[in-house]
Amino acid sequence: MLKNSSRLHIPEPGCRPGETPDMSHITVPPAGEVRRPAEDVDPAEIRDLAWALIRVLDDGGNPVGDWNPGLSADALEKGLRAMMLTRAYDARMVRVQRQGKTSFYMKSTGEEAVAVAAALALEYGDMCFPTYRQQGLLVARDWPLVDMMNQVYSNSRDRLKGRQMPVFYSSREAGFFSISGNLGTQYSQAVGWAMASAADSDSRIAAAWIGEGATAEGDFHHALTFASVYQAPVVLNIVNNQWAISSFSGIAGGERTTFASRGLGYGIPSLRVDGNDFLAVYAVTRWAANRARSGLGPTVIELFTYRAEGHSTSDDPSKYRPGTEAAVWPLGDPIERLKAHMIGAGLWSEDQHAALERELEEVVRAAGKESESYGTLKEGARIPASTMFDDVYKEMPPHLVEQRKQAGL
Amino acid sequence: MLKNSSRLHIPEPGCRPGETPDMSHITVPPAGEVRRPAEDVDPAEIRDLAWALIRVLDDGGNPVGDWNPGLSADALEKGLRAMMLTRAYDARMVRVQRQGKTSFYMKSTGEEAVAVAAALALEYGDMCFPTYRQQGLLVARDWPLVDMMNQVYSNSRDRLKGRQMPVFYSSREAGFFSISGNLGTQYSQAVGWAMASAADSDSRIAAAWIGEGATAEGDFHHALTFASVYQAPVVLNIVNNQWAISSFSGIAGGERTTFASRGLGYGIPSLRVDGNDFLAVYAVTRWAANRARSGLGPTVIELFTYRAEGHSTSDDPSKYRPGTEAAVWPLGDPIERLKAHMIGAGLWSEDQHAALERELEEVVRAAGKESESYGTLKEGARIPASTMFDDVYKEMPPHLVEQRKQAGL
Amino acid sequence: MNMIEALNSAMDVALTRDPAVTIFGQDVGYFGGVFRATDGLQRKHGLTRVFDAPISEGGIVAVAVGMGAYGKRPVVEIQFADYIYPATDQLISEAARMRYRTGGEWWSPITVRSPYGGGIYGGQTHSQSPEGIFTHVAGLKTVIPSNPYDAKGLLIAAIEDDDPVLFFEPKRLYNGPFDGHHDKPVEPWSKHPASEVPEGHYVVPLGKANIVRAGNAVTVLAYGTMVHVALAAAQETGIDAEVIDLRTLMPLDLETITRSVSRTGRCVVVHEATRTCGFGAELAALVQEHCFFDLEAPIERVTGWDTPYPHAFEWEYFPGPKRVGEALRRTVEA
Amino acid sequence: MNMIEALNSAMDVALTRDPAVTIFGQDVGYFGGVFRATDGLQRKHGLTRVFDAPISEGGIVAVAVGMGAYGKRPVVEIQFADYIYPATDQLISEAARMRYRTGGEWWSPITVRSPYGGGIYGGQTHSQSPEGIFTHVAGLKTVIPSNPYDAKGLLIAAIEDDDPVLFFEPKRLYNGPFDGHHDKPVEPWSKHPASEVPEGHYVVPLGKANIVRAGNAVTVLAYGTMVHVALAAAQETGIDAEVIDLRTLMPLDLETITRSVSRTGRCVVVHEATRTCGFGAELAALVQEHCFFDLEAPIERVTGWDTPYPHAFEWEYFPGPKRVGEALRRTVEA
Ligand SMILES: Cc1ncc(C[n+]2csc(CCOP(=O)(O)OP(=O)(O)O)c2C)c(N)n1
Ligand SMILES: Cc1ncc(C[n+]2csc(CCOP(=O)(O)OP(=O)(O)O)c2C)c(N)n1
Ligand SMILES: [Mg+2]
Ligand SMILES: [Mg+2]
Repeated sequence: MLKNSSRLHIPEPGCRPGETPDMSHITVPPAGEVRRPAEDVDPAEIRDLAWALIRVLDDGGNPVGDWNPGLSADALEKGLRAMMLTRAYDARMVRVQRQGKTSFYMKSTGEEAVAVAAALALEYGDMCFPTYRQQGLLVARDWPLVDMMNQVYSNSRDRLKGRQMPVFYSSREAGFFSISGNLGTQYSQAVGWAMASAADSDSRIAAAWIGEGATAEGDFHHALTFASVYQAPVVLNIVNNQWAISSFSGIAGGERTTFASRGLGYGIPSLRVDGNDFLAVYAVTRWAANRARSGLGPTVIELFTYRAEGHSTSDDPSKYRPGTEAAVWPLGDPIERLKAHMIGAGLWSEDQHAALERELEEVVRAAGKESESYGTLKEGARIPASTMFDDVYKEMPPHLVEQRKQAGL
Repeated sequence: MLKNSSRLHIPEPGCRPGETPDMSHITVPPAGEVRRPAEDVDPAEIRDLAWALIRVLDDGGNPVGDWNPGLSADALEKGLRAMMLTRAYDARMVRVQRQGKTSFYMKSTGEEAVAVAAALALEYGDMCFPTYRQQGLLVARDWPLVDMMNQVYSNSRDRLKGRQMPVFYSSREAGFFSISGNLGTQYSQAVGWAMASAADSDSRIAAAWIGEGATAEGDFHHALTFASVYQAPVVLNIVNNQWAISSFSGIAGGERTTFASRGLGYGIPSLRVDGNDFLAVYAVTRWAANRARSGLGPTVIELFTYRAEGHSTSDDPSKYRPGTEAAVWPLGDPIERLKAHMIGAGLWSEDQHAALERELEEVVRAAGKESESYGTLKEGARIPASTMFDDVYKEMPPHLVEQRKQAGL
Repeated sequence: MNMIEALNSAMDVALTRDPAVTIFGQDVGYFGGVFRATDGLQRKHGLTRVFDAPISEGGIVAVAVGMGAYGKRPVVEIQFADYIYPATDQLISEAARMRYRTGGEWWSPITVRSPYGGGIYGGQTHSQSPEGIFTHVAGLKTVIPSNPYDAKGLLIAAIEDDDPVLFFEPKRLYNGPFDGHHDKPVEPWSKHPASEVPEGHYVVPLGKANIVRAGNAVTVLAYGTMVHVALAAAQETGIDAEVIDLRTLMPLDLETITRSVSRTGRCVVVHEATRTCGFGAELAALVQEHCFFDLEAPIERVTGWDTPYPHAFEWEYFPGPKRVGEALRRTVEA
Repeated sequence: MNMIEALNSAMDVALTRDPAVTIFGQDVGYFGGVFRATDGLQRKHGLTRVFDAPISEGGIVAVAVGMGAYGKRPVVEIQFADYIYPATDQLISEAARMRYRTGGEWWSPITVRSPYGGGIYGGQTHSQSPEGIFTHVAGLKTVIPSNPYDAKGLLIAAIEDDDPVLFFEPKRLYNGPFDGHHDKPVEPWSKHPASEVPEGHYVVPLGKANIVRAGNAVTVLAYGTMVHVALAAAQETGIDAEVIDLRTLMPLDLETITRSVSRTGRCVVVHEATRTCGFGAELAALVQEHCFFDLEAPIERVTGWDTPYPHAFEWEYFPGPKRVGEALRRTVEA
């Protein structure tokens, strides 16, 4: 008999706590290198882009190449502001969680461009199916921070009536679909929404986000299959921040190919982009959205980024990766990079930046104060507990009327 | 607002009943054209093979090109015999189903090479995770027809104790894993089996089959993900016979790319092969098996073939496709093609062929007579009904002892 | 109309009245479904209203949830109830809780049709009755018709309902009111009064049971095929049973049930699903909770055994009129 | 040992004794699991015995089934029971029926561990108790421990069992015997006798209940966290309840249950899962079937409400000692 020289391969990250962080396996191609195909290109002609890395901002902060979206000063400032506001908001919410004012929180630090640039590249009516790490969409769409905080606190003004864990926002008005605790489920739902939109020849498209870890769920495959078969107008984003709680991206299949390449097997055009490059994310999203809107179907976009902090307030990343890993991550910080670009272009200054930082901190503080006046998880006002029997069905069936009585509520 | 010029795209096959069948969209590249890479090739170097079509037998029945496995006369005759026996077996079982001797049957007509060539290319100890349409594996592994028939009849010698629908065989001894009614589930199980084998440095590998229609199930994605991550020694076959009951392959995503290309997004080497070319299927399976056995992990193989008959005895394909479609299918019949090759090579003759046909019909008839003597679904001997409470658990728990009593069995 | 025709008519009516209604599932388009329930609907209503779906139950339900969020009213077919499990997560974690988790901002007005139950030599993967799994899930409704008239009216009600509804169709009833006597020729629906089905729109409201036989000796709770089995058992034993066709399992018409059992003092619960933790457990628990002091005998459950559904022994597995009759006798004599 | 340590020790023992034991799941490898149940096991037993898995519950269980067919004894972790649904098909259609459908030729000796239940502000997706879905499925076993000693002995028994076992771990008990008084400081396990856990191998056999408090006035059937809640309720009401810790839901120790209820004549069933079609329905149905003529009061169920588990109102949702105590009082006074 032949000898099986195979061993079970268990992927392991390059370094663990106590070791010197090393990201030398990541090759960073120069900005501007990747061609920008026509929006109506045949997907078969751009398969190579699934293994490329679309970048606009070079190391000096200059925008280079075909993908430069040529944004106005206003648009750039709007993007910078939304990213900074998201970061300030995250910082405060972690602080209040540590103070025991709510049960849980999740930051998007280092990944703000992923959500904010996409929000600005999409139309306001386009429907977003995010994960818990795209709060930047709400911020960029100018959704009131107070409303977001009310949800985090499960307080008396929480539109979700205290039912969802913090950060599981929902805003129909802002086109931000309800966050599910179950990873991946929103991805295929987005395709259904897009199919419905296409059936009505509606101008709105859908966009969905999934973490690289969660791409392993069946929903991911269902989404790509249905999107391909029915040519649904949807932008399918994969946020590869390289970590899924304690598991590095190799556990999701990242050792052998890019996540963008997953799309090729469905005949879907697939792009890979520097997720910390605001301009690149904007440009790529716009390209995909234009395709979708003009009837050319779905696009897969891998956003290569790095989860700069812990998975959530329940997580301690120093247990599984070197604390200084972030420092060697080669694609930098999206806020710093956009700031450098704007300063370089003469549109911004360190002073303006510092002032904006102060202003936003104040905005967040004021919102926090207001929201806390409506209650926090364990103190102050809250929604009547009897509401917990509402909305299970459109009309309350007899057994729930009875149970509400039994509960004395 | 931008106008969405997208419409919901609903794939439709080229022709429907009453229309002239047309397969002109299928391009058949010449045999021998596709290079045979070294078995230890880097998957990234052979991505193009996912869109190629590996063929060995040319129109004249001559084996050409790198992929010619150079099989011995014995091996060729064994393959021919197993394919013919499978076809004769199928024919009889449909007849007995029509006679009411069992409830259901599924043929593999026109696809015999898919199973038979693979069985001969694998080692006997390799573990197969088939669908209901790879009965050829059992036949090629010389598993007794009588045992298979006993299962189809749910008779007194049915090792599965009358529990499974016909054709849901299981043979641990022959390395043929239990057929599930639930499509796709075996695909990811095969990867688990292969992972276990790799963990033990066992020389045996796994092979799995799935229909192109069932690739849409989540299990398909799970299989490819786990196979890629842990580099499991498994051959992942996709049998693209172009139909899933009444749905053509476009409903599974076949309009935009090949099914083989699904593997690329996981970094798995992916080959596309003429599924009706016995030599090509053999060669490709062998290539993949060698890779797996030598520790190079999984391979995806799309076997391009055509379901020449109805889905099952419950199906009437004339309701959804032209009855004469099979006639225009360009890749012919696997038995006819191997026969032509053997005759051309001076290894076989029309007379030998006719004699073998008669012999195999007799073999099947004799097996049928024997099996029917052990009972058929509604007549003759059967296993005691009381056994239906066995094997739910290893030991019968009290509530089942009680229920068996209640059943009076 | 037989049951298939009634279901087809329900979908035809729904498609005609509401442009939001969208039907998809495996083989439901051009072919019209493996049981032909959607026959002709694609031709009549167009490709984008009625179409084939990939073999991906999880994807089908997810897409329905997404379409529902957009404003469509999707009606999907799971080809056999045995194949609903890949969609479990989308049903339980998503459709069922969408309204709740969004404070009413979104909901899932979807209907999931699926042929269910045994009796066609389908073995363990074409015979199951998984309703008890889904009746445990807050936010889902479950409907099971027993005849063509109800099938149409309930299906229209289910489609028009803004909550997710599982609509299980007893496939053994598609062609006739099968009463469990598998060795007798099947009577066609045409001889049954419930085959008189209006062509147009009507609803049978969800949540209302139907007393299909009034009686005083014992109350039989049944649904789907078992309604006919229970009627046969009552007739054959001569026991004056009150047979209640539940029609909707969730929400349940508890009032009709307790009113009857309080009067008869005896109760037999019948279903084809496996016994342990089946819907019959809930019925027995509820009846003893509400009618304890009226009960004169233990509530018996006549059900499928706690085994997979065996191909060759389906009539030993199926809770036919003989077993139901014996339970009736034991219960009235206790 | 606390419960986590006991579970860790069980897996350590199993890995040491049987080379076929293989553990995988999300974050269980280097990190040792989000609840740290597998802490240190990868370091001790090696990468190929204890490793991280992709976020694919369906894939995890499928791979376990395949490994089981090969001859391994896989123990997999589903990070929260709320995330078990993507694995439903592989559990119900595959693992549960493998032995049956192959006539005993193959089987699935797999253990699926999963933290379950509420009380940690986990909202609707980190608080569920889905046991009632799986106890309906013939071929699956379901085990739920209530203390460290049992947790270790039952987990070893589950791993050594040749049938598929769902092993739900009440996560609120990981660090102490929580009795539902969420506003009081949690007592650590160290003060509880069941924290005396032997280092080595022992089993607590599956299918055997445990009478944790003998009594005469009423029988309380409980498992997991609810055992401690029931004990608190008995103590606080002063009602002489017999509290039975079921430990294994399937197979069920019906004999211990009926012996007790026949004697007390009264029964209260407690669980945290939603009520309708929960495991309590089966218990109530069985008890009235077997003890009807001894029963002096209706069997009450104290359970989670039939709603999703709400983040901010989990203590209104949780069936705490007050609600259990009231049910005890109603039942003994009926
Ligand atoms: C179905 C399901 N399985 C497991 C979990 C637990 N879980 C929550 S977040 C997470 C990691 C997700 O990683 P990734 O998808 O990469 O997203 P990221 O957190 O990096 O943004 C896991 C395993 C879950 N929420 N849902
Ligand atoms: C999970 C599941 N969904 C649906 C079915 C019903 N079904 C049985 S065979 C079949 C078509 C399968 O087509 P394909 O995978 O292409 O295999 P082929 O029959 O062509 O060999 C369908 C839909 C099933 N058995 N299991
Ligand atoms: Mg991630
Ligand atoms: Mg097919």
